[in-house]
Amino acid sequence: MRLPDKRCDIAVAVARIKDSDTVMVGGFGVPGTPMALIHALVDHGARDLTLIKNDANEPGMGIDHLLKSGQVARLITTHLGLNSHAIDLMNSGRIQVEFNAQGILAERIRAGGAGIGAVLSDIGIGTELADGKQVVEVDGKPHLVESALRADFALIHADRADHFGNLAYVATARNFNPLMAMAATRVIAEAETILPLGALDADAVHTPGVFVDHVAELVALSGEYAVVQR
Amino acid sequence: MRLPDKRCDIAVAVARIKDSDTVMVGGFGVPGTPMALIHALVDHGARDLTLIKNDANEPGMGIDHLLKSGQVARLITTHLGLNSHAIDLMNSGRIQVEFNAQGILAERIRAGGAGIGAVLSDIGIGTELADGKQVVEVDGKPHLVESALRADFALIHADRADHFGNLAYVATARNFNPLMAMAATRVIAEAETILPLGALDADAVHTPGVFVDHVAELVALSGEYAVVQR
Amino acid sequence: MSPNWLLFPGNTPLSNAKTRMIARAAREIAPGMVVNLGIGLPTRVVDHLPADFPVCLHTENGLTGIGPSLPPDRADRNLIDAGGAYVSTVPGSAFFDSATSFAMVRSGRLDLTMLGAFEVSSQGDLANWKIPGKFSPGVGGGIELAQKARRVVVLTTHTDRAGNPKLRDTCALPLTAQGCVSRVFTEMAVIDITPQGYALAEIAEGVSLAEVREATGAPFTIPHDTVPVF
Amino acid sequence: MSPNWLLFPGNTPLSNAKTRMIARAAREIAPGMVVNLGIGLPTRVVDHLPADFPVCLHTENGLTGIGPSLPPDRADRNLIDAGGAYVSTVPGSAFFDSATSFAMVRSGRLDLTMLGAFEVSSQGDLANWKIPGKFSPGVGGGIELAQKARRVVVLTTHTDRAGNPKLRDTCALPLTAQGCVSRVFTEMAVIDITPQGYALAEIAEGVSLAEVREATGAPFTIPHDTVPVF
Repeated sequence: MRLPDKRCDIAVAVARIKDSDTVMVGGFGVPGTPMALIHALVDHGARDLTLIKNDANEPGMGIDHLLKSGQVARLITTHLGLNSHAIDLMNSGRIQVEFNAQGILAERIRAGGAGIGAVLSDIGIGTELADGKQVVEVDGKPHLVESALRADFALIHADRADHFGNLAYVATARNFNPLMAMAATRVIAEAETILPLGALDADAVHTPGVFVDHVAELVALSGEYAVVQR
Repeated sequence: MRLPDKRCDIAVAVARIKDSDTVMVGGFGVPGTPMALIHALVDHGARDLTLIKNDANEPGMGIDHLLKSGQVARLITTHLGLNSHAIDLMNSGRIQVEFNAQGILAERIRAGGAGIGAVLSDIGIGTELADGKQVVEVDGKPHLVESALRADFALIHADRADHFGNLAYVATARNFNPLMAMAATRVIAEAETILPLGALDADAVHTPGVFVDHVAELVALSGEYAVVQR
Repeated sequence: MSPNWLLFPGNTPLSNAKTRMIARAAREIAPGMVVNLGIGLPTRVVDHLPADFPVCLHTENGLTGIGPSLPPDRADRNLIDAGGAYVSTVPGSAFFDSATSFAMVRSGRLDLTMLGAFEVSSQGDLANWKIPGKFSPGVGGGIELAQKARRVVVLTTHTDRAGNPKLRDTCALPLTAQGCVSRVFTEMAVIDITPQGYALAEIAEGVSLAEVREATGAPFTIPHDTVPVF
Repeated sequence: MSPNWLLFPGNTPLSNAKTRMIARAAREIAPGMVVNLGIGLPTRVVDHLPADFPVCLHTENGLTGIGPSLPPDRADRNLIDAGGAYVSTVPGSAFFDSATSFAMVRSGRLDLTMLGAFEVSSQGDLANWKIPGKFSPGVGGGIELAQKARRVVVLTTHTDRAGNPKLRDTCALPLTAQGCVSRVFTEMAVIDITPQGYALAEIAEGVSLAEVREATGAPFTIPHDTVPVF
């Protein structure tokens, strides 16, 4: 037995994304944001997308390219504070934004990846984030039903991958990537390095390849991956 | 700044366990079962315990020592198939046993460790495992409320630890250990090796030390940790 | 741990008929699949796959990429499968915790599972974890495998030790999961579960249709032309 | 990402009064604590801890053991804190995903968080994420920090830019969390939240009781004897 080879060209993998699909995008700020996959999605042109991402990056970076190109109808996120352009789009109604508490967004995505229908949480009770949510009592205390999130595609940035799609992340570039890599029908990972089978220590794999459909090696890192000069 | 040192003697750490406490014990079969901590708990003698463990090990091994010493009142588990002694205790009513689907036990423990009240799952619907459980609809489909599990103590076996309690596991000895290490008020980890701060790669830590209260180095590995001769 | 491991200890010599059944079941595995083989007869399916066959074997105690079983003198004390057998890895294996392991199962990343059975119904219900009053070691991971793998097939003797049919109209024993089984492999036949009930797909060499009818507890349809022989 | 980062950009020079307030707040951190410092003023608290102080700093984007901030030329592009500042590690640091990060928060492993505020109420309610019609970049991780850290203290200017009191009887702005704040540090005073409302604990050097009364939007009790000065 040998494990299947999932190496793939970025453009070919991204070409499967259709209009109106839901797409999860890894990253918290620059670290872990799959810049190359995002550019491939801009080139591909699928529209009316629902994006799920922690933040909207900064103007002119990351998913801001998809906002600029008008491909995004809806954004499920936690915080847009660094992207005034995204806030303008939201305030003028050109995109619909759903805010989640950050850890609850993480849990909803993880639940989707774990085949769980929802988690029950008391986060946000007594605030407007609880508005409209179903309430269930657990041990006599009210909890909100936080339903699982799944996507048609997840776009993931890894430091290292092997041919089977086992992934390893570095430092704070991990963030939402391992969660989203479990929660989509098709998971596309870009990796800074792709290694032969056996070169990733089985104990050090962060995302088992079973969750990953396609891996593509980045031939070069664009300036968008670099330290942001402020 | 430096990180606090959590090294501790096994007997001192285990001495905090009280009668009627709930204790999670890592391990799936021999791998990952904290044999030394279990022996310390037998020596300590706390009674009327509720144990949460995937399985009951085999006769004369692991938590079977606690069953034999009569310290266990209740066992929350998934499968006792390798321990005929545990099955006898259950069938004769000397211990109370609650069976969970294995992945649901894992999710309930993880929920406890994640500060989530419960997960909603469709596993077991249409079987006797659903009996008596609260049902909530998500997207029009019935789900069972699987409430979070927490414990007073978790007993963890790690391969390597550092002074702060960061833990790393090997091979299939990981199993329930990282989940239980999040889900108890006090977490005691035995480690085959304890390393100075900085010797565990920050990307390769499986359980962040923030979850761990005490770490103890095993001076020798007893025969119980060895390959089982069948 | 699968519910039937006590009934099918690992190393018994098999009859020719059982060997042929297992070899036939091995052809159920398509290239690229992620597969979980239940304890007992299903585990032996792997012996009938070509050496270079691209497949990923999953075991619920936390490993993808199971390699060959190892004798005690060459075993790694930390590396077992869910049945407690000492196994090895392949290039590209990954280890993970029990929550992640069942996340794979419940979120649909398992293409196929092969399980044992006490009883199967013509609606595809499966009973394989409990015989009230006789055998109730717990459900282990079987319920989630049966309910959530994309395809569930059963490997079993056609009748139990007393000669009673295991393929029945309805199950008398407590269910593991409802309507989950697609196909049953026995030493006598390959039988599909269809919306219209059982359908004979193939028959074992040297077995007559009358013998299969006699050993089956419910009617089945037969192919319009000749019945393929395996 | 904390909600107030736009209001408190990282590198502004501070007044003496603010520096004194931050130095005082640093004394709130006891040895061995796990602490999350919100973006802005709270981040600067770390500059007032002794070099060898035993503490673990947490940032919600996936790091325990935050080391000193780094200038762009020495920064690691993959290593930021939740405010986007380039930081470093210390010996014993661990990286983890966003679900694990908030698991720490929600399950009670965070001993202390220091947050900014738009408004605080005398019942300990906190509003710091939204000014309807003006500022609503999303709640980020603030809601879970405020609701679930074992102790929540606020660092803020005593009044807003228009001179209006931030310490009020009730909050007019949308809440981040109810009844979560234990203590408020301002450039004028340290004020506790008690079941009876605000209680002046300490007063800044050179500030009169009358000035604090004037700048505070609700009554507060004062110590029976002299008010300690910081």
